[in-house]
Amino acid sequence: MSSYKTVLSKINLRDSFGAWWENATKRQRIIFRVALIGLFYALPFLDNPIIGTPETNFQSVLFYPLAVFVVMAVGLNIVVGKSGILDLGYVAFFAIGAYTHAVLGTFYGVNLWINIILGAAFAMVAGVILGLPALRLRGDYLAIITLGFGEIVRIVALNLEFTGGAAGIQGIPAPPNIFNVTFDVLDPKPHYWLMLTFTMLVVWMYMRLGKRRPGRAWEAIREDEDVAEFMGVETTKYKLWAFVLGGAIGGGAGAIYASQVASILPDYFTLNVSILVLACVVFGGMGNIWGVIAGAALLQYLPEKLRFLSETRILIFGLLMVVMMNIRPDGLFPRKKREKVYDKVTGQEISR
Amino acid sequence: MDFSILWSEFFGLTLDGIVVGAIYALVSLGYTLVYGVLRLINFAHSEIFMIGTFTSLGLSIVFGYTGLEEPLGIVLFFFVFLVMALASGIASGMSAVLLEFVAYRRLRRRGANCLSSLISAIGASFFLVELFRLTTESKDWDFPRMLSKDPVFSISTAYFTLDKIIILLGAFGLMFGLDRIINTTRLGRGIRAVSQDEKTAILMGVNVDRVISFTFLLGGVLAGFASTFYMLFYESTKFNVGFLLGISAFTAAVLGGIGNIRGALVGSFVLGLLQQYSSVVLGYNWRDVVTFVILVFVLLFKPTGLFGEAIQRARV
Amino acid sequence: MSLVKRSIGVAASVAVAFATFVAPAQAAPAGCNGNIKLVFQGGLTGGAAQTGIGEYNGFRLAILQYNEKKTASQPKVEVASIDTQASGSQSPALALKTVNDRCVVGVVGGMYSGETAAALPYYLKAGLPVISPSATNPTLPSVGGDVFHRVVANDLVQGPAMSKIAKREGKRIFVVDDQTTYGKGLADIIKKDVKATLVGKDSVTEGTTNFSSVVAKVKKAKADVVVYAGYYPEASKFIKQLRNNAATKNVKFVSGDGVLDEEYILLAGKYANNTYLTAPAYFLGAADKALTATYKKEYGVNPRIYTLEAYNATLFFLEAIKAGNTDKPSILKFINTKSVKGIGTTMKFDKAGEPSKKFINEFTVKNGKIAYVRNLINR
Amino acid sequence: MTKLLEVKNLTMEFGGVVALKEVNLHVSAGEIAALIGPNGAGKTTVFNVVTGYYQPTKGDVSLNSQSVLGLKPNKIARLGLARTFQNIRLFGDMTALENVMTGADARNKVGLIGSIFGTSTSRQDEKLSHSRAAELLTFMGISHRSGQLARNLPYGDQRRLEIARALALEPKVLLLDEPAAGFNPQEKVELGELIKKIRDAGFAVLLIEHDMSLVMKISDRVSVLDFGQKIAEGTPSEIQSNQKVIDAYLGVVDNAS
Repeated sequence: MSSYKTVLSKINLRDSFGAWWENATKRQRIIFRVALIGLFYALPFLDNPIIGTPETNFQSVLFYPLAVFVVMAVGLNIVVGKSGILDLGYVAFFAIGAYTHAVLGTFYGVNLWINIILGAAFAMVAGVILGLPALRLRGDYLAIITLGFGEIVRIVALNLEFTGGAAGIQGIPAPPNIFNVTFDVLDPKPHYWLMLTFTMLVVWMYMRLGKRRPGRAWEAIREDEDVAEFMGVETTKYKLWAFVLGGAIGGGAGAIYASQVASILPDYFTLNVSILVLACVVFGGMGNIWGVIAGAALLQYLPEKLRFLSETRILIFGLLMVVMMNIRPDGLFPRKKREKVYDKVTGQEISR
Repeated sequence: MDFSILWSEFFGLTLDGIVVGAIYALVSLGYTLVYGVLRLINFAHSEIFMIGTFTSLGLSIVFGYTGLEEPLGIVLFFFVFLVMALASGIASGMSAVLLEFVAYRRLRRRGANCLSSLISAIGASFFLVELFRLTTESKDWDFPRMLSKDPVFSISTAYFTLDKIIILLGAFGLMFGLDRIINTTRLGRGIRAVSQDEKTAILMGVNVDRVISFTFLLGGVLAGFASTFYMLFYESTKFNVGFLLGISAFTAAVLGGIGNIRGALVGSFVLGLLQQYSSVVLGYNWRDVVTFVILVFVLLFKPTGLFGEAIQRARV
Repeated sequence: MSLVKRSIGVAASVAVAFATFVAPAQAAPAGCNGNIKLVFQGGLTGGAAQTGIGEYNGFRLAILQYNEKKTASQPKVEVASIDTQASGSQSPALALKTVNDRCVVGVVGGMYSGETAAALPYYLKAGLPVISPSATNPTLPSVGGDVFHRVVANDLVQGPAMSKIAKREGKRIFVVDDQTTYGKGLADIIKKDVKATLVGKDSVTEGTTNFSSVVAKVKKAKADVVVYAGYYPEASKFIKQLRNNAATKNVKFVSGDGVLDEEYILLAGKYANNTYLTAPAYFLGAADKALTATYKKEYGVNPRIYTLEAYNATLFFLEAIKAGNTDKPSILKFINTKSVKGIGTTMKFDKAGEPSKKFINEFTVKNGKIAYVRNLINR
Repeated sequence: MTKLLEVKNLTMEFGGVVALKEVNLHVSAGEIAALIGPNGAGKTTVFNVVTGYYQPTKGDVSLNSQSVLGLKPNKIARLGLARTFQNIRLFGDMTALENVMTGADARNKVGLIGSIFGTSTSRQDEKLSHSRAAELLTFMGISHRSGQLARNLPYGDQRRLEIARALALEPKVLLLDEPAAGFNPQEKVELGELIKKIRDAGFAVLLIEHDMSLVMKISDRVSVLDFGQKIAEGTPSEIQSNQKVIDAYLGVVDNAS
């Protein structure tokens, strides 16, 4: 009995995988990576009753909400998960990116590739403008300020002429073909692949930062801002960077989103989006990028899968969130480093 | 930009601003009390308010009042209104306590990250909204006209109708009552103790669980009364009635300095007036923009709100 | 409530499926076992569910009757629906599912302009014919190309109609909109029309409860007519607060089809009386007593605004099918060329997919009942 | 002996309450200076002012005869002033190694962009931080803890880790706030040796400590604070025989240790 208990306690997917990963040869790792990435690119073709969504088009769901929310969750994770800055207005950056492509793409014929960069850039500028004053505030004050910012961007889009007001912007162009893949309205696959590529770029960047100096600085700030400051961390600078990078990711994602849906309205960018993205981050496990990705995917996939419940699906969704957080307060895959313990004398790692 | 209206209609706008502010205040107190003891944004508080509105509505149906045709006699009105307010207060209070028990307690015991509680709260909020959407057929429900809306007296353009007078008196009465409770009763002292420093409070033998439940009860009851006032004033409700009002109330709490009771009150009235004035000067659609811009400026110069926080965290 | 609705739906489709099994029809797209599908797009849940369900019932009723009367050679028509919750961000994934279902030959909907605009690019690409019973934003044809049609006149027609009433009723006009695609679009048109007599304007949002600042503006502007472009929940609060203010209690209140709804009267009570309402629609209740009775018997509720339009739009598809068209291109061709007799009107579409007979009716509320006043525009 | 850290008639008031009054202190290269005094004498306040967390009401703080008043704490830290805390404040969810590396980073140039593209400088800096951190952990005798989360470390090792993290900044002056708190006599002796080792490694040390025996054993110079005022300064032996100090501590000395 007890032995079987101990066995169970030893079984821990995250850690055992971590162990495998560390002991894996370069070749094994590469194979694993390639296989995983391959799987993601192949997803649109795996539309079957088991994983498919009954009421909605699976490939389309893969793009929105799945891929879109995964990217946004990864972006917001830098802000909330890694640096511990509570941002309730993340949708603002998404909206800025979307409108960048909608306006420049539709009226000035700028193509998506440039608009992704511009969208990210504008989002960064907005991030600086908001961040410089706001980031001096502590958690919950920052939360309400960012929330306000999110709403303001929407309201402005609603009231300006060149954003099409309430009617929004229709006929947003898709990007030109690349390696004879056509971005067609009826075929979400290319946009999904594009978003997937963007995601991988973002993840790559995040990994680079995460385990280097900026990552440490952000975590230090999250753990104890005052002490971080005492230890020579330029807290203001790194907080701003986190905020702005997160924004840039949201902006890029927004541009791609606009290109896929081909018509956007201000009411796509309500506070609810911000809240959902935040939910994705926490649900998956703050600060652990793989957890966040899994959480976002799941949290966006479930409602589509549950559509057959039509009326009651959000009800059940809400209930799930409560239960989930009560069972696993730190999310599905909590950020917890696999601890290595060394023998005091020999300095050898003790497996436990 | 048109300031002339602001001047000519100043008193009217101000009166309505204060009335709205009073309703905000009762709700924002719920946010601020809970934040004080738990450092938690009780996201589902707006739904607690919503439950209150539907309780009042349900009673109006039970009493068989409908439409706008026959305003009740003043005596009968007070009886009915009192019953409604109490019922809403109890309903909201109870659901608030229940909410804490279901969505927060376990997380708190496990010393979970406050964001986890926030998500749990958001989940609870989704659940409640959907529950009421389904049971109320996602309709707007009208609340009977219980009092004539003809002004009793007026100061310049400010028409004092009975409902406004009652809301103001009621709100101030409740605020006074809350102040008494917090400052004189044992549980009230408990709340203050936990707000100051939970660990010490525990050492001093304060039963934190009871204090927290009591805090949610207080917040809920206030929101319940607020909901009845709201119904008296606007005469209709809907499953998502809490959302917009909740954001305003929370903003007010932050504006005043979240965790600070006096701050919440002042913040609410300031916000109520701000919204009135800005919406005539710049147009209703810019109202929230103005509100938030002003909020940003306030926080820039007073980073912990107009009144600062009651609770200063221990430093270094 | 919802459960009942669902079970009815299930029952219906089961019946259809069974009938199909016994009597396989000839002409129909392959792989749909002799059936073809019509899809209703609209908000069946969410804030706008009330109107949505009304339209959906009209849609279902038409198909139910067709399946009962149809000859053995004619294909069964299956009822399907996509619930956009009247929000544009939901429609794309649903629309794509619809166009990928080869049994679907037509869409009745969408219900609001926003969700329709978001879905149209997909329908256009797929050549899937669309007839909307209630999306009235003028920009839609530019998005929907030749697949988009609507049985109602758009806001370019309704706007002037409302302006007409406004000008008829007063000299100082104040225009308020709710910043929705529908409300803002309508308001912009009206503001242009009444420019000379426009004394003020404001924009509120959906969910606005406190109109006192707007009332103050109306008062200051000394307006004698207030035009509200939006939906009934806000309109009912607005009219109440106007009437309860001594200075504005006698202003004339003009509004459009977003407000023309029993709910409006329920919420605004006596204050709804003598307000001026327009709609590019008939009221089923008024137009066809017998049908209204069947409707009540079938769904246990009163028909609502646009229930009739949804019914008519569906009739157009069914006529096309009766005429032996069972695939998208031929049905689309039929819709673009032929004309069909619906309840209270004969439907035909022009190049843009707009009804060739555009009419706007004026309604008012007389002691708690919606009453037809006159036909304002008929071209 | 050059004065590395110098505090000139420092006055600190909180809303009228005087916490420090005209305090003069200095730390010279290669010495262990101690700052003692009864609870609430304002010792930690001195640290908070010196490290730039509080702005003094009056007076001046200079490092290498260059004023650091009004600089942000992180700047002052990088100029060569590192501290530990009375109540241990580590980055709990980071490993011991990362804690120290965070300190070590303060010596590096590489910024965010560099880290993204992994420029050669960034890679060098990473190596540098890592090796320096590893050395320090060994130096503090907790190398075997490097992979563990700080919050899971035993109390003693947490104290050592805090010192290691501070040393990683390669400060000119190291400020230790009651490092011996909660240690048993044996550990205290070890700690004393350690602090000497640190001094000999070329760091000047300013030490706040209650344990008189430790203070008297290791420090070269002792300053005594009482009610925010410096009442005495001198070698341990002088201090022990100083009447003022004895009055201030009247019987406190023993049970404080």
